[in-house]
Amino acid sequence: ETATKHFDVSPFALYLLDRGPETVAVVTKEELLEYHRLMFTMRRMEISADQLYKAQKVRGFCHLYDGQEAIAAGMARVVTNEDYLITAYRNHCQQFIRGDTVEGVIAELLGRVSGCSQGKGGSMHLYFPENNYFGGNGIVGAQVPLGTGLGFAAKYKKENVISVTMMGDGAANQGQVYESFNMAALWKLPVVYVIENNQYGMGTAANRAAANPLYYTRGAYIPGIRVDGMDVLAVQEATRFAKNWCLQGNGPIILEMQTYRYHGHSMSDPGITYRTRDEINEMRRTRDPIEKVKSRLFDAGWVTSEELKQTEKTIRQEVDEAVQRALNAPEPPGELLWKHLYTSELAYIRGTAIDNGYEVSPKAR
Amino acid sequence: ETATKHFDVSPFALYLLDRGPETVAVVTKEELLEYHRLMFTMRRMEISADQLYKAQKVRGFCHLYDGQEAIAAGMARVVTNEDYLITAYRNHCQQFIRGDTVEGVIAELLGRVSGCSQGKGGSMHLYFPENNYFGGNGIVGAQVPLGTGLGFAAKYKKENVISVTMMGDGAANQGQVYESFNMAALWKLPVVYVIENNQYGMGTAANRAAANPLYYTRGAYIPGIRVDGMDVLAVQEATRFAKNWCLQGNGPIILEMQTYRYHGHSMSDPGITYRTRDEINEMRRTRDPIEKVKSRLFDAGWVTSEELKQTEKTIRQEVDEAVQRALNAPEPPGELLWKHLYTSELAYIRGTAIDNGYEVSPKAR
Amino acid sequence: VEVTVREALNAALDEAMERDPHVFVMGEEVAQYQGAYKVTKGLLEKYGPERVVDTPITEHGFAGLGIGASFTATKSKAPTRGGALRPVVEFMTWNFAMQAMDQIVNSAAKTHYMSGGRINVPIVFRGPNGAAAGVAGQHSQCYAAWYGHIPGLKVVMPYDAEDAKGLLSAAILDDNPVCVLEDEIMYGRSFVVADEVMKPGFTIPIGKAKIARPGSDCTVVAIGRYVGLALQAAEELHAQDGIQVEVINLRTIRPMDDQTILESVTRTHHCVTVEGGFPQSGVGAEICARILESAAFDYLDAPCERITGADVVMPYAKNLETRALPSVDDVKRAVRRQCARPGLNLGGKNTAMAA
Amino acid sequence: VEVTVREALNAALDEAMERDPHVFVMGEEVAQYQGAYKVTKGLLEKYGPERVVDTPITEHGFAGLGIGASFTATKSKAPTRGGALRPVVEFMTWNFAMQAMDQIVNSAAKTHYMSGGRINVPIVFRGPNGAAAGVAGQHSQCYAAWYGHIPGLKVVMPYDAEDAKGLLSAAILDDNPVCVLEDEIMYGRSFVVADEVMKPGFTIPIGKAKIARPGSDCTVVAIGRYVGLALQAAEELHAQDGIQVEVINLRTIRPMDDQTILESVTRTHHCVTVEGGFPQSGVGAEICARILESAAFDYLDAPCERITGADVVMPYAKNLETRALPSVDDVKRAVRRQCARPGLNLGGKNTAMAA
Ligand SMILES: Cc1ncc(C[n+]2csc(CCOP(=O)(O)OP(=O)(O)O)c2C)c(N)n1
Ligand SMILES: Cc1ncc(C[n+]2csc(CCOP(=O)(O)OP(=O)(O)O)c2C)c(N)n1
Ligand SMILES: [Mg+2]
Ligand SMILES: [Mg+2]
Repeated sequence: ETATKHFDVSPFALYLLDRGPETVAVVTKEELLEYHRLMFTMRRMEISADQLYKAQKVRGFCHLYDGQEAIAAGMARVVTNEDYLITAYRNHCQQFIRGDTVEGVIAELLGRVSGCSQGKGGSMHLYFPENNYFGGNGIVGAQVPLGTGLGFAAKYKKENVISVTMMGDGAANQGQVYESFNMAALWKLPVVYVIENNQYGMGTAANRAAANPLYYTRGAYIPGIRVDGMDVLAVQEATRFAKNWCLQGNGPIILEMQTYRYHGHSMSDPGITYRTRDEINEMRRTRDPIEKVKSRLFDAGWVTSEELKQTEKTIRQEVDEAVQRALNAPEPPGELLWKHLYTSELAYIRGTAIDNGYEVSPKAR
Repeated sequence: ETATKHFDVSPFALYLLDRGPETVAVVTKEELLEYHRLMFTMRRMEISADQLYKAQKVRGFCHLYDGQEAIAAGMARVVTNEDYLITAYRNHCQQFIRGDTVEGVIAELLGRVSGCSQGKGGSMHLYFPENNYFGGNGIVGAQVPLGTGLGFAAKYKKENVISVTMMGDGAANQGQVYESFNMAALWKLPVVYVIENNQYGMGTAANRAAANPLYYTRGAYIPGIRVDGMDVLAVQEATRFAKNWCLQGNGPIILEMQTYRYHGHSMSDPGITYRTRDEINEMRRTRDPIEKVKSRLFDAGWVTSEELKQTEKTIRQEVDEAVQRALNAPEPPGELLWKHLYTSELAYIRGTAIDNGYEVSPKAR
Repeated sequence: VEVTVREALNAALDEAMERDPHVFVMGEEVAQYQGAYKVTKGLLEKYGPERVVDTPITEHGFAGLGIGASFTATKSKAPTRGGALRPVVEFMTWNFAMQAMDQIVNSAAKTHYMSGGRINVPIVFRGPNGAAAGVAGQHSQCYAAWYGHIPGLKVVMPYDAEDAKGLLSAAILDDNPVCVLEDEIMYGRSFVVADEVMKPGFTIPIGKAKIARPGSDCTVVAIGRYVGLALQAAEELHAQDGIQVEVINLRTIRPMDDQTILESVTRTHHCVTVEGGFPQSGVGAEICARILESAAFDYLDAPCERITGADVVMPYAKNLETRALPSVDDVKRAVRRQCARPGLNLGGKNTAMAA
Repeated sequence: VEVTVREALNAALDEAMERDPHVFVMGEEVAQYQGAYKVTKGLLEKYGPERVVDTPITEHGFAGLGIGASFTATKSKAPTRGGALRPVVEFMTWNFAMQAMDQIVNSAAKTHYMSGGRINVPIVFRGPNGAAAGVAGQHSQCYAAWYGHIPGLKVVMPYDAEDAKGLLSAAILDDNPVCVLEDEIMYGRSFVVADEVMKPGFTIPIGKAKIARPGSDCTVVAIGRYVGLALQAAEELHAQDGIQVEVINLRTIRPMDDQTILESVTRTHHCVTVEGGFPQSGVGAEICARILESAAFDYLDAPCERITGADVVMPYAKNLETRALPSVDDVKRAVRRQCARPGLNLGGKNTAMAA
């Protein structure tokens, strides 16, 4: 039997709820170590993505999740692969947590055929439907009705699961979010709406875009909880509460995860014109989610700094190796251009000209 | 000097407001008589539209306002023609109150060139921009961002006016409404959102479509007032309060007008499959807005039943004559098909075939 | 048997819901009200409110919700999964689907491709399209060209009761997003159909056009209710001029069956297209371009012509509306021009050149 | 002088705001962030937050808000009215405007017509359109054909810095809704322009195409950044084959200057169109159809061809993306086919027939 310890988690704020999540988390050493391993892996993966982007090996947009890892990790303890999950374009870590490998994620970013979408989706479009993860969606807010539909399906099919539907603080202003809230509440759909409030939507501070920046109250008639999204145990407990809430047939609930993105919005954004370097540094120094797990491990006397250093070294190496494998993978073969347009093949697909399209069986045109 | 009387108005419910509108209206005989005249004219106009539709002289959709007249009338006492006004497709009476004639409205319904849109808009698309009335919009909810833009313009141009932006209970679920609320609150735009809760959006009872059917609270962070929309004096006082609220720079406010539509949704809807005849009759009997004005006039001893009968007879006749004039007006000339596509003419507009388009100066094609 | 288009659509829905418990219908007024145009009549009673779902007026939201529900078609490792949901989303008219455009195009049409084929999106969007009578600018648009433009979508456009039954049934069975562009004016029209059409299992293949009337002198390709117009014009041209018009009911806008068109044009040497939508970059434009880019071009004895909606916003007044929409006479004039054109129709000269 | 497309667009905005206090700019990140692609750089500082307005991420809402604000252009009896507001609404990319589609089409394009000319809608919608580099399916669509389909809208598509300055300036002055389809990949490109281009008052008429390169053997009609591709192909064809290509920069998608195209084709007897959007019912299809329906058809010595984006969702991987977009080589092959085609180009035979 493993020893457990009790940890106070960061306090919650409640909306339309009489009682909230547990404020003390009971955790084993192994669980805490696993959090560290997951979060540190994600951190390294994102840093690798950063480097690969700067080396011009990743194209287009690339939205990194470093700073926000505790959300993906803490939710994953409670939310299973049978529960539905959907998010926006800042999705590398969701893909990882849902069962893909670092190599699979990075390969997609590199546009390799071994990527999770065979190089056809890129950074914003990672999916792991086998484990009920539906991406990876590039249009701000669009994933919210989609996730509501996953919750609708869960209820329709009488599956005892929830839909976790994630969005940013910026996305939370989109009208389709309110249309979704209304239907979810009206039909009591088991949807946990997770608003990742990293305080900026691109360069716009939350309060410059939102008349009501208390995102956990945004459902108006839907209960909500404000959670310290930098504390993986707070995330865990809030998610546990929310999942139960939904499974008990209460309908939707909103979790506002207060967090911070270390990087700029996407790689083209240095991220320091609309906020100060001091602000970022202060966040890293005082609220880093990985450091928080580490200090808990130390405080509990469960590991030494040496041991963790060793773990981190191993993870670094593993991620580097995964990146290397991804880099060695081939580009998608040219004929993939013509695949996956529909679930079955068309006889002919037009190319850019009359002489370079795709024909199942060449015919006289 | 004219004598005034004090009338208790139907009580209000307030949201995010410490104090609300006056609960006693001070009104002159002339004012009350004018209300009667306006509302009775609207009623007769709508009944005429009904008849003309049944005689197959009005085409397409035709959404009648009878039952809801107190809203148009009561607002008009306070909202001037310098204030902006916009609504949806149930718009005949707004057009009338903003300065058009019964003939102008009916002629448009009949598709005559003397109609306010020269027969090009029809029942749903009446406009009187000279008096800052912008229609008459057929897409449910679309007028709400538009009206918010009118409020934006008022503020931008530092005009001391408001934008009255009307919508139905059904429309109030549209996402664009929440996008509008957010911008209006964020930028403190002088917009009075008027939600005409006639209890049904087509055949759907409000509570079947809305998780929160307390429409006056729908702004969440925007104050609101629930108003008896069948009491013209309550409408008047609420509107007065709301207009002042906006003009004092407080930003938007929501008025939920509780009302009832006597007719079906549009002419093809008998209106009795999703509600009972009893419900309609009960409304007509106990809450009719015109009857309410009449009984106040009687109670005050300001008119006799005979006098009002005479007025009503005259109005009936006036409306009938207006209808007759509208019926006598010609169809739009064929070349109007080609006008008003842009503010200046194109050299050529394609018709249905290569030989029947429009050319300013015929040329060889 | 004689059935209306409305009955045919209703039968297709009923049959699909009967067959597959994962088919559900959702939209404004589809349940209690029995459908704004009564296409879903009786379904609520038969299948209950879980499967016939009245939505708020939130096209963007419920279209997206439907798409999300259809994602679950994807094979999942999870043992709880009960198979694919197949939503049929009704838009009261397609005009209102502009509110949901992003979901239809970015979420429904593109996800299968972007996911490298990992996510299926078996959803049907349906409702009346194009101009009804006297409903003016905001309620009269034809979206055939717009949706037809989008790879990843399938787009069908039934004309008669047989089309309605067969194409909607095929759409519900299809594993891809399908837009079914119906026509309010056709809902009440009766057609005599073979018995099998109304029996379970009848489908019409998506992507196949139908020769609605064979003829040798001129091909007229029409979509939706304009097939009826083309057929009438064909009758009159036959009676009045002895011209034998071949009428093609395109049935599917995407993927478009250009082979049937091109073969027909190769035989008739003439082509006129008929649609109710705006001309610029319309369906007719595409057909013209495909003929130009194919071997059939060499068989043309006259340049093709388009009959389309006029290039204006739809006016309300009847006399204007009539002029803004294709007429039988428009088609007849175009066909006559085709067949009478001097210059090219000199006994298959071009034909000879291409041979 | 040498200016980038970005600078040209910025100058057009600056000039308009300087001239007319009723011009304002609104959109996501246009103010503090200086524009996602820096097109609005410096405007906030110069004109303040009332006139350079950062919006929440609510395209539907702020597009509609802009349209409503532009309604005030209408002459009003009210003495308080200070004249027309002329909003310039930036979409971070046009892909996101699908969220606002209903407002653009139903509210902006149709209101002037539906109101019998009583309401003006002087609004500009602008932003980058089409495929940037490596942004995949949801961020790469070209909307030229879609917006071009809609009567009531004007649609312009600048290619170079001169176009950018002149067309955006004209759009802001126009009393109608204008969609300006820019191209992210072109923002950083420099062009040498005449001095007057950068001076206040310079405009390019909406609805006029430009012959970017005269030639006698084949007309290539291109839009947006594909004008550059066409010009390069023309150079290479000249050098390699001695073929003289006439390149038309269409500049405006609606109203389309078919006269310039038809006149050119009448001279060159050949036509190739180039665009980055999906082929079906695209801009090229429309050009093909107009040629077919005009007297220019008789001058064709070969059937026109389209070069377009491939008929697939845009893939992410570079090698696939490259194949999904028009190339110089595509244009060259098409032009060579045009000029080499045996059969029709027998010394203007068709020309003779038409005469
Ligand atoms: C509809 C739409 N509008 C705009 C964009 C461009 N865009 C991409 S991400 C983003 C900011 C979103 O911020 P937030 O929701 O807070 O998420 P975060 O990036 O902070 O995770 C914007 C404006 C888009 N992709 N889709
Ligand atoms: C976007 C959109 N969806 C659907 C419709 C069809 N429709 C017209 S009116 C209406 C009901 C609106 O109800 P409500 O807002 O309560 O207004 P009321 O008719 O009661 O005045 C519907 C569904 C439409 N015109 N636009
Ligand atoms: Mg954010
Ligand atoms: Mg209502």
